[in-house]
Amino acid sequence: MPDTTLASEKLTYGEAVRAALRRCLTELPETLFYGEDVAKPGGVFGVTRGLHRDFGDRVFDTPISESAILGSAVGAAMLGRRPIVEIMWIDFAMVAFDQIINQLANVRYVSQGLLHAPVVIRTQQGSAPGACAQHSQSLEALFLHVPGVRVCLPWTAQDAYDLLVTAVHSDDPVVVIENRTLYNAGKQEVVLAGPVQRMGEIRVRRAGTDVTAVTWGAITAKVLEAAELLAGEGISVEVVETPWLNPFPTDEVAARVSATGRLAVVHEANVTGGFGAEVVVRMAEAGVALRSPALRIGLPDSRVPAAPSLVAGLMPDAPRIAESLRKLVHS
Amino acid sequence: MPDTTLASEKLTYGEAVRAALRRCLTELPETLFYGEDVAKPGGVFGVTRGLHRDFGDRVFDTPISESAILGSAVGAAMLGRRPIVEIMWIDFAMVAFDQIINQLANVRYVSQGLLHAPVVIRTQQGSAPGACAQHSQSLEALFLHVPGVRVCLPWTAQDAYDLLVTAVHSDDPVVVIENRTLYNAGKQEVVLAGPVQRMGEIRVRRAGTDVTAVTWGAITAKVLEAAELLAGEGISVEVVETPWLNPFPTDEVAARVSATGRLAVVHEANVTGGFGAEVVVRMAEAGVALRSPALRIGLPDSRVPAAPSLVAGLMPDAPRIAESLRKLVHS
Amino acid sequence: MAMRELTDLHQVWRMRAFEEKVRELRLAEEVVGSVHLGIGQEAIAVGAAGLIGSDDAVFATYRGHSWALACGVPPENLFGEVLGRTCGINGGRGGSAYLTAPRYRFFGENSIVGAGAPIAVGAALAGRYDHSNRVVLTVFGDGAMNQGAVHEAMNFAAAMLLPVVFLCENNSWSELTPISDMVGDDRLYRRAAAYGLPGERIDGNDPDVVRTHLASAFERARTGGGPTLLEAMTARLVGHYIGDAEQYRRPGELEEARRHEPVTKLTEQARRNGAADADIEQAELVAREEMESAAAEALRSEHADPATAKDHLYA
Amino acid sequence: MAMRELTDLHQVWRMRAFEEKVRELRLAEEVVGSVHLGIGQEAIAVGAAGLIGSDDAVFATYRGHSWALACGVPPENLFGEVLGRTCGINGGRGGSAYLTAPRYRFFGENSIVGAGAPIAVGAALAGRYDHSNRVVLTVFGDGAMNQGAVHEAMNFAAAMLLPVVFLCENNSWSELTPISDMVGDDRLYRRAAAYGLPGERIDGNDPDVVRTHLASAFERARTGGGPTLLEAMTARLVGHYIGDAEQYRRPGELEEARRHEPVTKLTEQARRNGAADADIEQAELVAREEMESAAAEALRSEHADPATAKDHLYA
Ligand SMILES: Cc1ncc(C[n+]2csc(CCOP(=O)(O)OP(=O)(O)O)c2C)c(N)n1
Ligand SMILES: Cc1ncc(C[n+]2csc(CCOP(=O)(O)OP(=O)(O)O)c2C)c(N)n1
Ligand SMILES: [Mg+2]
Ligand SMILES: [Mg+2]
Repeated sequence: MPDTTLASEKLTYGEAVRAALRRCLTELPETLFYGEDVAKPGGVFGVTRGLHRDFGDRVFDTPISESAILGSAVGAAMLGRRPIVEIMWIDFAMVAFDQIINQLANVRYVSQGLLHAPVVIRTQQGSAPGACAQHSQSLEALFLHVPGVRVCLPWTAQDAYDLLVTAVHSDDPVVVIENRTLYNAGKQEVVLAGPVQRMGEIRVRRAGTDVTAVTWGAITAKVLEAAELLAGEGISVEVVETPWLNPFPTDEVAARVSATGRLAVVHEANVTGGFGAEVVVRMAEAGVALRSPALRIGLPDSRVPAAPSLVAGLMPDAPRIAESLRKLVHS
Repeated sequence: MPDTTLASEKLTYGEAVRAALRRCLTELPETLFYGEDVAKPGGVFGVTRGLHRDFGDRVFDTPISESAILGSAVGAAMLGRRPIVEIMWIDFAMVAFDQIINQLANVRYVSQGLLHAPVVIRTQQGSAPGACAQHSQSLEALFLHVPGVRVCLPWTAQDAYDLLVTAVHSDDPVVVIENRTLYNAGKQEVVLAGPVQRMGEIRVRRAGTDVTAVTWGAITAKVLEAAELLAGEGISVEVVETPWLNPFPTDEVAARVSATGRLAVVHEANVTGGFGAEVVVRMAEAGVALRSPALRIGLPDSRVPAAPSLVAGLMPDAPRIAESLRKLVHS
Repeated sequence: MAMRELTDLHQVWRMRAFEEKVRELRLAEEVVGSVHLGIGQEAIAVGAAGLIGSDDAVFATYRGHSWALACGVPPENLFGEVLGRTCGINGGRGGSAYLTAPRYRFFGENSIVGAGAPIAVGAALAGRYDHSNRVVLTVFGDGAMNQGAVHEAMNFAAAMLLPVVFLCENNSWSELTPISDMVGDDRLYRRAAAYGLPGERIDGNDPDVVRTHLASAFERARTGGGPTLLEAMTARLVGHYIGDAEQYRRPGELEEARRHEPVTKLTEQARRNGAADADIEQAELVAREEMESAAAEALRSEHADPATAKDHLYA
Repeated sequence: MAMRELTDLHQVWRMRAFEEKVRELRLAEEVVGSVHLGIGQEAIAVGAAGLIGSDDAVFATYRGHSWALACGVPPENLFGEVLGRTCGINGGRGGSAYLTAPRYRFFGENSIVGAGAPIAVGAALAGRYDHSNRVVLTVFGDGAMNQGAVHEAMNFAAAMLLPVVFLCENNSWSELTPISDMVGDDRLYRRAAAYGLPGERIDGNDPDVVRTHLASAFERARTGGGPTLLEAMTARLVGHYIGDAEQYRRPGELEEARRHEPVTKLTEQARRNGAADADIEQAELVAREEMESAAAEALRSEHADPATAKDHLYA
């Protein structure tokens, strides 16, 4: 809930990210921000413009060397810095995944807490029209199987701001997965100076009584569209966005799902091995009784083609999500 | 079912792997086998001894360059070879994960089947006494979220042989995840010249009526031990090993689980985001009715410490598995 | 009669006309998504084209339209791919940045910086066993030289003496960042010595210079001499992608680059060596006509059929 | 009076005695799992020890016991770690191959080949902002030079002129494979030039030679001159890990190596410069006694408590 006593500004999602970076660079002198093209050019999406000018050599450009970017962040964090690094596309993290899974995630644990690694990895993911198979994946599930690393996916401009601020203030490594289709998608009112929020809060984006749709990331918009479509038919869909997946707010989500008795998890990632499975199982483990088996909606286990017409054949859109929810409610 | 008309030999798991490599190198002239220390030294575990001597330059050692090993396998496969490459520890695949997720997995799809990439990645994983956090992970879930790549984990010597033979004959990329604690763990009767088997078969390792434990990899032994413990108490545990996880034999497993009405999935990997979640959800999606919520047993979302006493505090062992199954059956 | 210059000029124009048409289609939103043009860099692909034998293989980057054309991929199928049409060389699955045409020895683009180099090394490795005497050409940018995979590929090829030609198209920019800021020594060809390889920096705006040096590298590879690193100096006259505002350019940079770019250079050379104005004009006109009609043909093709989107994942 | 040689010899003996004791404990199955000894390579760590300032940082590999000792980590806590005891420097979480002791400037071993190099670069980067004038020493093997991460680390440090000393312990083997088969040119120090860095090959069996060359590299780093690559030639006199059958050794290789190993070398030097036999013997005896009692102390510590195994995952 935004605190209405605080000043707010109309910002795009991208501007909200920049505002969060600016705030963190200002209030935490140990922060650094670096990555490919982020400093002088201001980022390939223009998100980080002006930061190098204002924060000097605490904001800098790097070679195209993801292992060096991530590895140096681990090392700088061990020695007291609080590095925020950008990996331009989540797909590129795969060239240096070792530095996350074998290095970053172990620092605190292996040193018994003597060292910590407050690294924030800012990246973005997802499908966008015409992007190729190597620039289209939704890979949050890979990071969510790595104990020691927090993961969140902001969808609103407010969350783009809040989650990043929380991530940077955290003493744990956090992967913040943004979405490039949102950076310039219109301005929203964003409260800027609020207190650092705790991780793991849920966002009930729409109230509803027949089914709870749990979702995260850019696809939240399509779920809301689907809910709107179904409202016209008298089906009441509750839309719960969980921008934090680690920590995942199991209890809060379970309470919502229990109330409607039906669950659908919607993500852009592939279904098999996606975090949707985890959510479904956690609800069962939490003892949530469902009126019909939970539904998973996501990319149907495929690579992502470039042609928009082909992507349309794969990616869940509002009508398809609505259709699945309708079936679920009527089953 | 081993064909009893075929000759068999007493082999260790490691020897069975070697026999499979030998067979594939003999019957498929387009195979190559390479990796770090695999040729002249015969592998760090001695598994591949003699192959370089017998197959000459089709078996060779490489620099410590996992991106080059995996990438060159992709390229050699595109040009008609059938490379089998070893990644010494699954943890090391993380330094070059791009070559699997962004390259290997896309070859067939993006070329509309004009190209294919029959690469076999042989690797091994898991916890072993004293191994450090960077040499102890069970990472199958990461590969199982990558459409286009098959994944299996042999546990018996027979499967170490059969699965590898199947993998090499497949025109799809296959990741064969072995386990180093098994290589020298005693001899078993192995049928050697059988026909290439199809992927995805299940192994019912123990019949039972009260609960179906689905498992894979080296932990299967502990599940069987647990079943034995429980048998003494009158609890009848069915143990279904699924050495293939992609393709996963959903229907066959569902049939078994339906029969007992209870499901536990046991793996060495971390619970959150592990493939256990996928199995549980698939059973629900297949309409399997359970008498009590499914159980997941695995590493409780932790890094892996080196000290055996610490590992003992984390890793499911037979008594602990038995305890969980007992609770499940009595719940 | 300046035949060589005219032929090269025509080839450069084919690539440029192709890409200018792609840009037009992109701005008209017939093409969607990110498109990387190599306008200004065509001389490298033109210089290489004639050297690529029937068993050879080429691996390029997302900036690879010219390389696909150099390998002989029909322009209508390339347009089709960029447009996401059924006639696309990959039926729309690859798109501008990830196209593949193995039948034409073009083993594809790659949109992960540096990832193509080890794959190319594997193609060369395959040649050890199939008696093809294959040489593999792998092309990447200056920025890619800082990627671990490229290092591993060069060392691997050097250790095994594989027939690979590593060709670095140094356009001085990695996206929006100058290479000179991202290395300790920006003479990238000198890295060859680290691997015990021959390395050379050459003029990448002159197809004939490229041809001569690449020919030696191909010859060395073909005759068991192992890999070579060539650093072809060039300039991209356009943005990193279509839409790039290019605010990072240094004053006068583009003006200077245009004085040395392949069309300017070849036109002057042709003229100097006696080519007629009409022939010089033809070199461009024929290319533009070819590309206009190829594009038109591609636009007549259907959008890729969504019902096929799940095909070809597994054998 | 050969004081320098005697001190160095004693330090070498401390490391050797430590590792010989670890081997004994491993063979007695008090220690379990894979253990990598650096017996024969100690002169490098001994040469470095005195140069490491209080704000500096050292990053090693799984073969890092000597480096931990060089940084001043108490041997009983190292034994404890290798033994998985509560008194272990990481309470048993790291083990022999992944220990860390930041209080002693030892930022740890790393069991992923090459992965420590970029992390070390980050430690150097941190020094830009904390006014520490920190120099970071990162140590890795010959085989690690072929890993992408090491390449990226060197280039990154070179481009940013960071105070890192890259120290390659060339023992001529990568596990069971000779480095000379795995590269096109086995003079690894020559790779420095690729990044525009100074690079040198030195005798890694003589602590004083190591000291001299490392001192220059530290000085260069400390005064803004950026990184250096040093290739210290040495030999591991034991297997890659305890239990390695070493079938890959060339005939006579170990005999030859033993003639040049640090104990032999320093003993000769000390003798030549007038050290008394008794002092030479003391250098060893005192070291052995220290390590025996440290091991005994560690063995008295409890096995790490399973109930704590889940602690310290998150803040
Ligand atoms: C591993 C990886 N990191 C980052 C990117 C984003 N990216 C795409 S092109 C590019 C610049 C490449 O520069 P260069 O190698 O010089 O090639 P050029 O674009 O100039 O042809 C970058 C950083 C990527 N595609 N892959
Ligand atoms: C990325 C990665 N690949 C492979 C290994 C397995 N491995 C451990 S040590 C080693 C050899 C390293 O040789 P070198 O760098 O020369 O160091 P040395 O062991 O000789 O000290 C290998 C291949 C690993 N730990 N990490
Ligand atoms: Mg460039
Ligand atoms: Mg070595």
